[in-house]
Amino acid sequence: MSTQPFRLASGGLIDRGQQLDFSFDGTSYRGYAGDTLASALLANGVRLVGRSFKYHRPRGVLTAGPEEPNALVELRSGARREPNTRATVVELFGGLTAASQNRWPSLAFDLLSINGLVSPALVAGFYYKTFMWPASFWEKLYEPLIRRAAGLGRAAGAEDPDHYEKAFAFCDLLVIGGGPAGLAAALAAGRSGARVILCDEDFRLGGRLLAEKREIDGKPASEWLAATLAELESLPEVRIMPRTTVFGLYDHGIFGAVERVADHLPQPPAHQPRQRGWRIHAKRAILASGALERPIVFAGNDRPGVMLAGAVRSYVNRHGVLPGRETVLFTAGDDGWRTARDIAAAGGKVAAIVDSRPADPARKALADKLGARLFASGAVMGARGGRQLSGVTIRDASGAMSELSCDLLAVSNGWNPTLHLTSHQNGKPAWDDGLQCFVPGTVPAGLAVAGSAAGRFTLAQALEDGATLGNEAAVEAGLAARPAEPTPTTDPETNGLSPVWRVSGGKGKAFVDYQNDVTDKDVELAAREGFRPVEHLKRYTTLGMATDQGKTSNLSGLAIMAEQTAKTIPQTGTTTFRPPYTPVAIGALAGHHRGRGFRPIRLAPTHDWSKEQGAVFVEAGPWLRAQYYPKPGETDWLTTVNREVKAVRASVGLCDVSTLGKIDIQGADAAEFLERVYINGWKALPVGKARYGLMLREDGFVMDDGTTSRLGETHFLMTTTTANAGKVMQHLEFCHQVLWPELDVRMVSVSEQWAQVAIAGPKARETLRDVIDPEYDISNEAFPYLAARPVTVGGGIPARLFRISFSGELAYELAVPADYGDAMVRALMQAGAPFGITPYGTEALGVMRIEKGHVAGNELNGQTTARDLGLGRMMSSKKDFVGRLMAGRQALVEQDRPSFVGFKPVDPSQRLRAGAHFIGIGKPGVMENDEGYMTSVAYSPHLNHWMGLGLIRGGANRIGERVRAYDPVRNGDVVVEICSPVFVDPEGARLHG
Amino acid sequence: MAETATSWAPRSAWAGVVQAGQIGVAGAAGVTATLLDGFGLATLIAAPGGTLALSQLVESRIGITLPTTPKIVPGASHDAIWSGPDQWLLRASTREGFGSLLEALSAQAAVSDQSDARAAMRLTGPRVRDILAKGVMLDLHPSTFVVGDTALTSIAHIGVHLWRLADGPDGSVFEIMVARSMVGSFWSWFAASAAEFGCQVSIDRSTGRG
Amino acid sequence: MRITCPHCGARDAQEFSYLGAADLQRPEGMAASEAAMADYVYQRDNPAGLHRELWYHGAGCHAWLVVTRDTRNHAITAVEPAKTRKAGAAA
Amino acid sequence: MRYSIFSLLSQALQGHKGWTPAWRDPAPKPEYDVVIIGGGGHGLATAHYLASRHGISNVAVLEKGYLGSGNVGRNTTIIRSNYLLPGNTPFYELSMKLWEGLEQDLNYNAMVSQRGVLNLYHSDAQRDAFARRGNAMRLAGVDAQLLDTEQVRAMLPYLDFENARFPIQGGLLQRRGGSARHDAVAWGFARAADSRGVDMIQNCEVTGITISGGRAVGVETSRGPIRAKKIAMAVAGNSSRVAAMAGMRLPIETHVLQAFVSEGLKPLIDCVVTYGAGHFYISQSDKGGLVFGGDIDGYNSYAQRGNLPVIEDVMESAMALWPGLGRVRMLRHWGGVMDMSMDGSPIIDTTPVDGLYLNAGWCYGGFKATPASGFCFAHLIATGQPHKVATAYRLDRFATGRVIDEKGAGAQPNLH
Repeated sequence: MSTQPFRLASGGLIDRGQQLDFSFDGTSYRGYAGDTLASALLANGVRLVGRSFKYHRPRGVLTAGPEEPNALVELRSGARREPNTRATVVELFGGLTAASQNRWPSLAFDLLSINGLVSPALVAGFYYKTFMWPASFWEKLYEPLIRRAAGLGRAAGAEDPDHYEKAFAFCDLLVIGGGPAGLAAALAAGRSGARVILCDEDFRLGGRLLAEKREIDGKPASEWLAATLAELESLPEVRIMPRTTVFGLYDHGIFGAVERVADHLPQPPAHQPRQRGWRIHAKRAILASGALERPIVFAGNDRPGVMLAGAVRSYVNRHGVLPGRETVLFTAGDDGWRTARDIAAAGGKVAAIVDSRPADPARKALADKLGARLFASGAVMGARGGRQLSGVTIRDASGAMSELSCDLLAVSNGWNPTLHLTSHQNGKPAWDDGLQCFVPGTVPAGLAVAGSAAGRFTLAQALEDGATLGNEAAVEAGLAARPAEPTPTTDPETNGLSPVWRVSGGKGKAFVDYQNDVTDKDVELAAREGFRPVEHLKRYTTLGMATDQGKTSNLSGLAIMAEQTAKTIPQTGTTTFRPPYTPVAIGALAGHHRGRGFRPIRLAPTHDWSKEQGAVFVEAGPWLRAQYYPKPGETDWLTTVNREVKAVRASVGLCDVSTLGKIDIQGADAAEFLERVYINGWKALPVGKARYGLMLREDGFVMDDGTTSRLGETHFLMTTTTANAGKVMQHLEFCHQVLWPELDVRMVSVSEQWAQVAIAGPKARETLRDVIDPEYDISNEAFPYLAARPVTVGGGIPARLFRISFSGELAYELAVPADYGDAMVRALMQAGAPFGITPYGTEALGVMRIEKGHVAGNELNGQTTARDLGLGRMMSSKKDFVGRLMAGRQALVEQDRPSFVGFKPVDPSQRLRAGAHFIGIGKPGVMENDEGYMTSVAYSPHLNHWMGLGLIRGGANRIGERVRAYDPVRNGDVVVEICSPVFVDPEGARLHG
Repeated sequence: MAETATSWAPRSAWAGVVQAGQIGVAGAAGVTATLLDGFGLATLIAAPGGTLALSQLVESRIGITLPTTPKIVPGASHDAIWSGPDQWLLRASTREGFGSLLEALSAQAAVSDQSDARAAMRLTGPRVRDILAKGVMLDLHPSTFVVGDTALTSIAHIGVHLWRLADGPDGSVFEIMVARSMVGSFWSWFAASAAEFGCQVSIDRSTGRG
Repeated sequence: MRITCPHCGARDAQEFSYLGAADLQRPEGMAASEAAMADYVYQRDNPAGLHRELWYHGAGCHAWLVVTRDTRNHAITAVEPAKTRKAGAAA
Repeated sequence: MRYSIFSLLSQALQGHKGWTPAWRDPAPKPEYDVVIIGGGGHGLATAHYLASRHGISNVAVLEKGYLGSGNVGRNTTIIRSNYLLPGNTPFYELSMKLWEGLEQDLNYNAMVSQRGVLNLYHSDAQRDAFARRGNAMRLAGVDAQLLDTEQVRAMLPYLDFENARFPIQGGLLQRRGGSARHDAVAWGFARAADSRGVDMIQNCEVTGITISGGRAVGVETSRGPIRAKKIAMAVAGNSSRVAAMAGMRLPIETHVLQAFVSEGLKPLIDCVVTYGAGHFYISQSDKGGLVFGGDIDGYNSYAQRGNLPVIEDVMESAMALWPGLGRVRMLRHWGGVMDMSMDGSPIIDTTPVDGLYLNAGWCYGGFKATPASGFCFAHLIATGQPHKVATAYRLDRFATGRVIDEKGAGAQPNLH
């Protein structure tokens, strides 16, 4: 175990008493509670942590936050492996394992670093210009090579063992960011009694206060921080959410956030999710997300050991790590000097300070005090070193070059406001010439920006903005205004800055976008080739398209493009950001909805009974329905289904039909309403009778079918297909509320209230006789075909009996309140036992409906008209109905539209398949010869051969003709004869039996 | 006759889905779930312009006023629960509790029996809102969703009807009704969501009003 | 998005289904022409700006609503029940 | 300069100083033979084919932003010709053939990658519907294979075959389908058209269409008026707005479709997969990002951004299809605005205004159509007659009932 050679003896917000062992690339290290993986690696002197995307250059830690482009690792292992994880935001835990990525065979020796040698050819967009010859080589050779080299980390692939949740929150004020501005805002609003949610992506609140040595009200800022947090925690309506990233801003004040519930643990505790995806609904929001520090583009600026100056302060002050023995500071402003000061205060050595600005006596004095050489008007021309920084070349004001050795180069070039969320609704940031950065431009309604995120970079401004905006938000949310309180005072700070976008003339590559290996030369090339609009620049060079979304690179790229085109930065473009602010795990946004829980499952009241019977179930829209009921010894589904069908046609069977949609329709105009939504007539339907109905969409195509029964003068019960129940309900509500609100029609779904079972077969009546209470006469005379009346069962339980048939047999549907569904099916089984009653599933149901030529889902596919289906004569010519006019359009009434008929194989041993197309015998299988297609097929145990339904040009006029059922995707080509779609009992004798 | 051999016993929507006991973490339960069974339920829809007449009829029969906003109005034997414009659910504490009431109300309303169409449960306990927040897309803060409020909404892609009753000894009390066919999926969401706080589950078969 | 249902209050747009333009008038009755019906069924103004449109509160009260929304930025300025709506500007 | 490995290497030796702009940046001339409104994929392709196939190069492409700023740079890059209906299949197959020769035609590598497009099915009925489609493709000379569960498992072992709400029963595979680098398509067409003299005019917004005597004679733009003998609209997403300048209403609604990309990953998935039980599709780019998407948000929108319900729906589908994606991070999401037509199919036609041509209604399938759309639109503009594979894309089909409704969803754009 190493000794953490770069750890300071004291200081920082780590717990030296709590040692945490972890491993990186198989080597064990030790860190402390409060470390990030990056700080722990740095403490252990690990500099090289990754390889770059294209050139496989060695890379180290650049930042201390979410903007990190280099230090990406594969965290954890096996099914929990998380690729591309930024070491700078990983909270260290005991047992953590991490591995470097995009290298082979090892991080230190990476064979693909030879890409660096051929790099002159690998400029931006090189692939667009080559790999074109010979044409066949692209897919076989070039592209596979490119793909293999692409990508960074490896995804686990295997099922994620952890679970995720969603959650919804509501508040008066959402504060995004728990730094000084956010804390002040939350406190101000919270004191007013506002409901406040304060989110911070870090595991510890405080923002930059954790990384800086600052004073508030004359005391160390840590005291203000502790007091503020304590007060916030005492306010019942304030909710503090650390480890929570607000990643996106959506319409109407809805924010997306991800809470990392258990990422700081080896694995989630029992019953806890790994992460929780939040939708936060906020009346007001304050963006207090701070700012991100900017690098400088110079040769070798990617060497491990080149680090942003603010990040260095984070490691020194927060983590107690001094990331180098010998530091050079390259700064374009005052902010960088704080790094030199803090390093010196921690006992580190600052060898030199290179300040891009002209000489200044005060700075000279300070450099002397720190014991550092000062290069005023200086620049770092290049950084050397292989796997870690060994020295820099510095140009002084006179243009003379000096070589200095160092192992840490801290770079300071000012900060960019973290304004990402302000651009999520297409808002464009505005350039602030004084601050030399983009600041929020158009900001979405309800959002205010505080502190550094607004370009107000001093601590005093952050505290002031927070308090002011927090108060305003509380008032806007309807709470009483509170008297202003004095803003805390801070120690003085200066933020003089003269940014340096790049240093030209150095030797070697100067990186703009570290992660995507975009250099200043690539930006120049884009300018030369006309890819000058900022979006062209990004897309052509891939600048800003990596996992960091250009947080550290977009502005440098823009600035170099501006220089190339002799324009200003704002003339060149803006830097906008798409959501999410930082990458979000897919699992967190899916929550509970995966596997069987992807979508709700609907189960019929008879489901458990079917399960007892050994049913095989099938997904039918949202439902699981019994598909068939295999018996012991039945080895394939067809044997079972044949048995079920035969049993029904020979004796009696039963099948759950509870899944059909059932809509109770009442009101004085109920019959008139049905006239308008169905193509056929309803006013003359007597009470106690059912009728088959067909409804169209307004565009004239068939929407749905079903039977509707008249239960009373002003009371109907409509049934819909299982698949369309919701759609039909919505359609009926539309027709009523939008088209004809003047009608008295009142509808409610009663699908869930009734358990319904079909009892079919010659013995259906005898079976029912024992189940229906004896006072009800269900003889053929008293209860004829299409009768639909209330009855009772089990000695007074209300029920409804319908004599309708999908199978063509004597058949009924019996409905009872759903609580009695299970009892009903058991009673029917008992009553039918003498006849060998057989439960049947959707397969047998399908066979029998095909035998009878009834249309179902495969025919009602949204592309067929009533005429196509042979139901044109149902269309009343005496009334208007939905779809009437459009169904009459020229192309929909043409004679050669494929229409509905049956098909049987000429060789009865041959199998038919739905989806086959019809082609004339002897004609080639080309589109011009396509005459239609098979919609449904089944094997008929009654006929002992396969049969099909389908649509073919000429339809019923061609009965007796033979065509090919052509099915090349299944190697099928069967000669079939066109026949009537009614295969069994065409006279309907069984139905009326 | 065969009917004597068959019990015709009703089977609750919850049957086979949930068992009494503690789910999730052990120890003091963050929430208590009581599964409700045996209540009567019916949809009432007033005729155009007939809300007042229906309301008067309901009031004369069972002494409660039909709410015209999303509220539940509890009564001695029945509750009236708003379920859409000019539409209510009438809940009787027992399945037999409607007696001739529905028949009488059909003079002024389209009445549809829904007694078997929904599964219902009552939730109370210190973490009840934390659990509901994992699925309910509504602000259930005590000051926003007050006693007597009701909402038709959805949880985890499942339509629900929920309301808040008078506070009990464990704090706020909510009831949730869900379509019978989806109770298994609903429970799957609920059990996963409640597990981190621990949930004591009991079943009340006697009455819908506990 | 949140849509404030006049019956139920503010709800997530997820609870609603969308249909499209609200102010189209269905040509009613046997005298209506096929051309007028085709226009009703197919032709749309599709404005970039304020749009009166139909939403169905399927997961709530089942009301059809007329929502006035700006298609450029999704801002909603009015919601009313379709059943009792005032005639739209484009009607 | 011609692009090749030789020019690349030679430039590499000179520090790439010799490359010239991919296209000129001309000021608009007062008059052109053809003005194409819209510098997206379809407009640029139209310009290329007008110049290269019909010898019409006195053409301007007017683009209100930068070239390729619309949907050509916002889509999920899928190319395929797995269509069902006879009005569609030959058109998309022509497009596929043009993709297959695009690099040589344009001297630009748009990275066309025929790695296969697999549509999964989850029920017998869906299998039969896919068989119907696959057979229709084969009849039209398009490759199609119907796979069973085991064949899918062999290709994509990580999918959820064990515990799925909607079990995978198989899939319809078009091996010639795949993806292409979307921006490069726009750039390649632009560069090729430019090389034949077409003027690509950026930052030039059309604000009016000048009609004289029933004939379109020019456009008003933010860079002044431009006369034209023929004016062609290729502004999918904004077709209704531009058509309104000529007094037309269209059978189109504008909707937003979101798209997503993950962080870059080592190769994980080698084809394009669409999940039949949810609106979801996924592939992996040459850079390693998983590119995926789902359904449109479902409401009229010109805002180029969507909302969380659809985002979450897409992530749920991702996890349902492939539960190993839980820890993969979504890097970016964005939206594009779609011309959602009333039957889900496009329009390439003349209009009631003489000299004004319409290319619109691409729904969310415009990218794969880019070459054929340009090819057929150029043919229509040059000859006045629809190209033979695009005869079904008539504007009057809604009135006559000759709709091309692949999904059978009816006249409701957000269901297509």
